Amino acid sequence: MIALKSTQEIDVNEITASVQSDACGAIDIFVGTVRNNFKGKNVSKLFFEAYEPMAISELTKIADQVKNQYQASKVSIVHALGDCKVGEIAVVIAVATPHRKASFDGCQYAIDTLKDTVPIWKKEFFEDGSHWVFSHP
Amino acid sequence: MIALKSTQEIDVNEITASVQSDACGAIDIFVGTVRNNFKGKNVSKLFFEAYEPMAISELTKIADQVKNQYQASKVSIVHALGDCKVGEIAVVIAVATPHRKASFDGCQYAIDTLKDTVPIWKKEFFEDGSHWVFSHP
Amino acid sequence: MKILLFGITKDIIGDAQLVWELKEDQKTSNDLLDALKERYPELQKLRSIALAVNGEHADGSELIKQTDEIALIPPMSGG
Amino acid sequence: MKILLFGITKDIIGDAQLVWELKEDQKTSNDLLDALKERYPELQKLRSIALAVNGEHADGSELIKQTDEIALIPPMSGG
Repeated sequence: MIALKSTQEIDVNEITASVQSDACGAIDIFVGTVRNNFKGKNVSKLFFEAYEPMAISELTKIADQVKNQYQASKVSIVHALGDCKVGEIAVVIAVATPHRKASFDGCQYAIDTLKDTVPIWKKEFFEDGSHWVFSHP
Repeated sequence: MIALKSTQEIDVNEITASVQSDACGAIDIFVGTVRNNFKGKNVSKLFFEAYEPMAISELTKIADQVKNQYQASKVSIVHALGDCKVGEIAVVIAVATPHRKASFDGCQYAIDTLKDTVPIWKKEFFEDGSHWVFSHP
Repeated sequence: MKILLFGITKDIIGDAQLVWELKEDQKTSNDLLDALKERYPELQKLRSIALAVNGEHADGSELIKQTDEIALIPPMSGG
Repeated sequence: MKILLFGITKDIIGDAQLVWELKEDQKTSNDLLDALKERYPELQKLRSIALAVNGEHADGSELIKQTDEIALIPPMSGG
């Protein structure tokens, strides 16, 4: 499952089930949630926008790389679009592999790469204003 | 949340929510599921039994170690007892940390340590019999 | 041609799309990016700015046609 | 005293609990484990066998009392 959704529609159980495979004993799932602070300032919410078709295509490339490089059977990546309040889910990545080490390594590779290559932009809202975040490159 | 449950009662959404913290941006979740094969033989199901009070106490020690060593805010570990069919969940570990690297490292430490120190025993059922698994030490 | 804008480039250019007349000397994606930076100097102040051509990250050498789908890609921040 | 049995030790000893008379020379958890291995030689064939005393992994030096909760710990295989 590769998808862009509102945070309310993101369901970790559903994403876990989407990668389950009887040949795999390990699923590693990374869940990125909205922190209440950034460099000491109080964050009130985030807003995500994407160049949607390209974002889906770049997420699909990442999933394919994880399958090839980490022998993952299935990989799902779901990213939130629109408003995300503190504590809400911004991104979920699930990687299923036969043995557990590869699931951790593949999942970590996926979130690191996502931040580098997927055209999604985040705006942080503070009590006293907002700004676009410049993480990568 | 530290618990021993039947596999049917294990809910990844509930476990994810149990570690969510507004100061944390990262949750890593490891889900161990029952593989359909072991060293080339077809597995039909697993059966788990535990020395329950000691298992809870050893799981609690692991959670505390992860909090101390990886600056995790919250750690949940839920292990299945009784029968687990192929594809069903045997264990879930969730680790919430402010930044993502520590969530992966802490979660991996927790599953590695669980296999070494927690008094839980697994019986594998094949088409032609069953045996107790001797993983550790 | 139309150039798609996202994130801070929307704020800089003031719209979600930019209508752009492709000139004779704008042959590659690098030429086009240079022309955009010249027209909108604020883009040069970003930590990075790049183009996507038909939904792929441009490396600068792509030959640009009127019918290509072009997007300005400011620093990404997903996850 | 009663000794709790789990996994393969239940199969070896044939019950979920073992009623055990603690002898004078069984002072430490190591002494007790040695006596159990002597009484049930099948235990020696396991990759490892250890005791837990009052719900903690024994290191062998614990002094054993009649009132302690003792468990035989064959190789663990959770996860």
